[in-house]
Amino acid sequence: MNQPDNSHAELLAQSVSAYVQHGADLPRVRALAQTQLEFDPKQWQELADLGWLGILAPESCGGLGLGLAEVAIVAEGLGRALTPEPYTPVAVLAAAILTPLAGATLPMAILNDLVAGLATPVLAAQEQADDFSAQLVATVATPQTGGIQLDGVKSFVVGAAGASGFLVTAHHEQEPLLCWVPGETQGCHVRLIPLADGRTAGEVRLDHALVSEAHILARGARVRELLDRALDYAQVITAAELLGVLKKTQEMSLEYMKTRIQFGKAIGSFQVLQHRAVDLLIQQELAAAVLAEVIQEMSHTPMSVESRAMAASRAKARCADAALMITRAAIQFHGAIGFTEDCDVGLYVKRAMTLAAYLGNSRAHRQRYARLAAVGHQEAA
Amino acid sequence: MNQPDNSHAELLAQSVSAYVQHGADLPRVRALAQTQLEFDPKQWQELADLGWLGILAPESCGGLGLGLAEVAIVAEGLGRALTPEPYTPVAVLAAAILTPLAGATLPMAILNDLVAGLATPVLAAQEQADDFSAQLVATVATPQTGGIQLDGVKSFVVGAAGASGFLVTAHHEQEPLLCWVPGETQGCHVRLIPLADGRTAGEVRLDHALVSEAHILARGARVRELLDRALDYAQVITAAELLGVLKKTQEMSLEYMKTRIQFGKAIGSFQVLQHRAVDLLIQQELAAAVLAEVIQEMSHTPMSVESRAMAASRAKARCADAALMITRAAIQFHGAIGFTEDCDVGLYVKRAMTLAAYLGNSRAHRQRYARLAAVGHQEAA
Amino acid sequence: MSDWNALSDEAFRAQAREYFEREFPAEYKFLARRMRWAECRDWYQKLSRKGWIAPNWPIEHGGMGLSPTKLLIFYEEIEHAGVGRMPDQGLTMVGPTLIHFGNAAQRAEYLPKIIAGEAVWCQGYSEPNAGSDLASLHTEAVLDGDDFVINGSKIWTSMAHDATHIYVLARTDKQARKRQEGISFLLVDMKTPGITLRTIRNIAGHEEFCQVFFDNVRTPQSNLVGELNQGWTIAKGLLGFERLNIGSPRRPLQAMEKLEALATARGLMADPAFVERLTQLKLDLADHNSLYRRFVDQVRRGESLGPDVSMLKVWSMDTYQRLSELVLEAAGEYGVMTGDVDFDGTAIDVLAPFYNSRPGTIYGGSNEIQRNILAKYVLQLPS
Amino acid sequence: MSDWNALSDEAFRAQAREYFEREFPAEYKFLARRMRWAECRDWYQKLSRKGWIAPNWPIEHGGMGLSPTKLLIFYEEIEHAGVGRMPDQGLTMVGPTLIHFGNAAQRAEYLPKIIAGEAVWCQGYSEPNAGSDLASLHTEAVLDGDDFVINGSKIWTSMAHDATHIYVLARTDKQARKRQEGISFLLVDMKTPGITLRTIRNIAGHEEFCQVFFDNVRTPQSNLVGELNQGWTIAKGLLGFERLNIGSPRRPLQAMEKLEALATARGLMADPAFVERLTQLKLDLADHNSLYRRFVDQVRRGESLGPDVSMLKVWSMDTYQRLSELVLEAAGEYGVMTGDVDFDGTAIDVLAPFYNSRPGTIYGGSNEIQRNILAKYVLQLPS
Repeated sequence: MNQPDNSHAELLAQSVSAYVQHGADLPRVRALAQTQLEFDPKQWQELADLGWLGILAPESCGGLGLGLAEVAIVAEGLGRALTPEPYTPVAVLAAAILTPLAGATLPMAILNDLVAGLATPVLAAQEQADDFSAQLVATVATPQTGGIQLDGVKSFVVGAAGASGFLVTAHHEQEPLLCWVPGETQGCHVRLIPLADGRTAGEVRLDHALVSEAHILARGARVRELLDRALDYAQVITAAELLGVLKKTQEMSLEYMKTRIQFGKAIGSFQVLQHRAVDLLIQQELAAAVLAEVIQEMSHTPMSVESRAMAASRAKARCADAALMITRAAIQFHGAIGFTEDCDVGLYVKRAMTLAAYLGNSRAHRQRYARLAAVGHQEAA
Repeated sequence: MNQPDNSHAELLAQSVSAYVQHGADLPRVRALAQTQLEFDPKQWQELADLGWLGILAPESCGGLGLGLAEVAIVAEGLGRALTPEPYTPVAVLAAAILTPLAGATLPMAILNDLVAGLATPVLAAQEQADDFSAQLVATVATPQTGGIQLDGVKSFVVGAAGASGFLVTAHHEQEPLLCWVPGETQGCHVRLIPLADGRTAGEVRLDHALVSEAHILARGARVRELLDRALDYAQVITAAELLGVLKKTQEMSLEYMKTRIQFGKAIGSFQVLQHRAVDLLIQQELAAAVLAEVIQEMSHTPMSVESRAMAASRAKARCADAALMITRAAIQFHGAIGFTEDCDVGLYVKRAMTLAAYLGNSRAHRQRYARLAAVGHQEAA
Repeated sequence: MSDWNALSDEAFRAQAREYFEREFPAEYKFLARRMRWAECRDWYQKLSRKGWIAPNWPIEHGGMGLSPTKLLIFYEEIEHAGVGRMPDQGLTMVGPTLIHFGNAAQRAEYLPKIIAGEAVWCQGYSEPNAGSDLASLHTEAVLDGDDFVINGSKIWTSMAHDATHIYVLARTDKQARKRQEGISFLLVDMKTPGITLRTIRNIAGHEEFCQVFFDNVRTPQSNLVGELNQGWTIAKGLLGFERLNIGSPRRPLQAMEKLEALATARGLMADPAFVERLTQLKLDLADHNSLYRRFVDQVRRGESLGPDVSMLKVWSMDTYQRLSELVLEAAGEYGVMTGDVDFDGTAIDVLAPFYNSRPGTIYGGSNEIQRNILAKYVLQLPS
Repeated sequence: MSDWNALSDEAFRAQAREYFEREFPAEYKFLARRMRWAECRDWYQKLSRKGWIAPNWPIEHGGMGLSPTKLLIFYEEIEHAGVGRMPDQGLTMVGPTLIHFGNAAQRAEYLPKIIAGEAVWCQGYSEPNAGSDLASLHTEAVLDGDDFVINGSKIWTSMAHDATHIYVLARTDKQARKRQEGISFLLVDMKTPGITLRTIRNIAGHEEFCQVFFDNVRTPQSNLVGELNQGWTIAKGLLGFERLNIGSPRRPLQAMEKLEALATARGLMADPAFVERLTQLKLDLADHNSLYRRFVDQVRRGESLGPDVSMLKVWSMDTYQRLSELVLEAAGEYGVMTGDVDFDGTAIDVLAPFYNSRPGTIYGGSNEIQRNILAKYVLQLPS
């Protein structure tokens, strides 16, 4: 990972700000339940053209070879804009898995396409609810004439709706494998389950899905390493998206409180609402501070796998809780209007919910943190 | 248990109200740390003269033979008055154990003396922290020439400072025994541990303590039955004491909020403090409603041992939590003055703490409730 | 009509359980939204025929006259069986109001129709931009011959699109000294010419609310409840019923049913950390029952409800929201899936309690307003 | 003087841990109350000789000039070793104020004495009945020749009975248009004739506070900090330091040390319900650290603190109280025993964090006042 380059960060911040101001995503999101267009190829191409898909990918694949700090700027903006496209699943989670493999032909080709907006690989590893580290792998890989046959069911695959293919984990005998399964592979069936925010999670069923031997991207302990690192990254960047969601929502609430008159006064002058807004401000600032620090640590400090996971959990837990608190309070601040479909607040509430649950909710992350802290404690003692 | 007699209740309420108004206990409580006079024989005699020690005891022992509803009236008043004497340990816990035994000579004699204020028997059953049901009995009873020898250590004996003797649980071989151990028995050593509110809990060490065979008050399964019932009663009446403490504290806070001026306004006009006071009012009213209902149920409905314990836990948990919340908030409402030794608020804070911990804190009671609810659930399924 | 109160609690509970489980249509059990009238009319009328449609009304007006304890059992069994929420403004609001404030003719005309399910009522209180500031209303009614002529609009009117009647607060004296004066309480047939509706979708995408427009809508003078210009008194009395109704443990109970089903299906009952939080909520709900009984008893003794009933509403809706949030947390990744989610054979709509519990802290006077009321009128704190 | 920032975090932590554990007197470890000056003078001066007495001061004034991360490590190790709280007004308040607002003569006179432990400072801000309304002060100072003559009284002055000096806000212009104007910031030697003290016992029975009476107390004009009548500006700047100081994670850390020791001794680390709550608090504290670093960094870059620093104080003291309450709950029946309780060889005063955490939401501007400030100046909400 490169040192942070402030000029990159500034340029990114500017283009992100312009994108957010444009505000084109909100009407799309409101219509999602009707249109099911959570993945709009035109929109995705715009993200690619802005260079945002390639922030993590190496320059050899057309990427920028930058780090978490830069990708977080984009994610926070997309959170604000409520962009429904699977930025984190593709441009962070998949990209972070593929980047260390980019010396090989196939991963490099996928990454190249990813950066250009032509491929949208999505990780399909999890098999059981709330197993966000995807430890459990019942999916079986069986060598066959012509390649490897995959059988199993992957769940909670966010981004599946727009996926061009899947990064699938499987076991051959005791050995873990990571395989590339193009979406059109025979025996690869995707069922989309609607989520609160109008987007979907996929259930990917692999039924005698045959891919060539060359589609094995990694094997053995390397698979776990790749997954762990990429999942930590994706959790942190989801936290950044949540930060965008919560900041924007808090702004909407404050704006409303300053203009909405009740009993002859702006409701923002009522002390009880003021103090509630302050407590949410504190949550917002805690979330921002944790996220900044965690990104800083993960970018510049040599970290053990455990410390990195603890840092990621800390960021995800705080940002998720803060986002849920702030969006729920926003309904109350807005009163009846906040409970209508017409009000933007509801869109932010629902996005906060799906992002908070994605890759582990705050409770799950606190539990992971406690588990790892206890291990660290024992080792230190 | 008799039907509630409103005339009794009214008379009691009047005499309790007069006692509370008199307000003689507060200066005593403030001086406790210096005087160690948590058991003032003169004060105790006044309680006896008022007839309050004999509310549960049968008329045959000079008592009133009334029930929880009446004893709760007194306890709530003593909570308000902050009376340090061990009313619940003696006049409820010990009295409720002895009452069903009052057919026999010794228990009847003790009860007679208890009602008259001449004896202050206190249960010494618990051996381990937070085992408020006193399940665990390591104390051994060994038959000897001249009686029964007791060896063991009893802890958290609230009321030990003024106890004339102890109701001690012990095992002889597999059989549980309940024995009367007069305080002056050789080998019975009491160590007093100071508590937050200036009172003490006793550690009663029985070291070859010899009592006559006639001092065995009950044996076998009967011991558990007596204890369970009396402990449930004592928990409910402690809840009533807590209700007195919390109501009085809330009154002090409201009074202060109406008179204390800051920034040119009574602080009770600040909406944030108003809403906080309202949330505490709700806690107060929940506590009062639960307690009233639980007393009603325990007085008039045939209940299983489990339902009775669940009811007692419900009352104790809510009243304890409400009292802790209200007393802690009272410090904040009172500002710096609330944090001084001179302010009465501190006395109520500390009494709330010790009563909340006595016979199980709210967490312990919620756990018991959950355990019993789960058993009930399985049986129903 | 039986005296249900004479039954033992257990026998009454068993009867109710058996009846609701057997008779309530399976396709509507644990519905995520409020039932539409077309969906529940049969059920309403079946309950009516059994004499069970108005558990809280006095027996002489066709109710069950249940004691507080029996009423809670009745509610518990309704929620246990997953009986959906019907348009209930007639039962919870109009009926009690007419019994207390109406005249004999109004009672005779309207109460039987509510019991029979021939009239479905909705509430014309809130107005655009008024929020919790009810007394700021602008809708006006002018006496013209024997009729009041109403002009204006009401909003956040739940289920108005299913209603046959609406009760309206309207300004009948614009010269009144205080905003609360000069308001009257009127009953209006929804078929009256000049009434139009706009439905409003809620956050869950359901058509729950309406805006109701009044354009020279005529209602006979006989539909004035109480005295002219004294509507605020009735509205306040009615708010007591509303707060008692919203403050009942029914809605939290509903969420608790889901939470326990979910926890069992997901094996969470073996997780001590979850059980601790569940138990806290169970006690919050059990203690809520105790407090609710106290107020129901008060109504049953014929006493009117004071401002302290607001505390029930605050606690009920706060508890409901906390419960709904634990449902989502306990559901984990399933907690963001829309519609029924299958948990090893148990279908649970995990998002429904979350959405359904949101408006409760806003409508009927927001929880903030309720706390203001309690601070002022119960705690007598200065303003 | 070493450049501690050049060390690796681990090396710095190891040095600090080793030093505190070895050198801090065992009899004062985890003391339930604040240390009296007689008890801690030796320790103060030992730290001073090592160059460790002022971790947050710039190196040029005798401080350690620690980076935010190093400063947090330093605090963590102080709390880990149970180092008691010394009279620290000189280090946390007077020093930074003189560095920012004092003149060269004042810096030269007072800073070295603070570093050396020759001057012990206390704060003369609050006045009887003023509470959080600091600007309502009545103490006045009148210029008479080269001296100010001070009359009035200050209250809630922590550890004044151990102080050699006091800094005082006094009214120097009674004609000023606004209450905040006409106030000056004065330094006063406690030995000056006319100063008398009354100690006030706190809820835990300790003599922590004093009331300080000023009866024609003279202090030379050279002890005026900043301009005449401009004391409010300095006081506000000082409040920033105070909020940063009270907002540091030191006090919650102290409670966390106890909580973890207690939990370990009582076997609670095997109870998932307890661990869940502990973990929430651990993250609240860890995240507090992150936020604190941001503000310390700001000071270190030479930027002044804005009103947003109030959020640190609010969060810090709320977290501290929540921690202290979990300590009591976790202690169960032991949670009401006074003094050190023996948990299988580990002595813990379980009540100390509870008492010690109470005033933090009251002093230095109550948490309610801090929230008012944040609402007005940071969120810019209308009043």
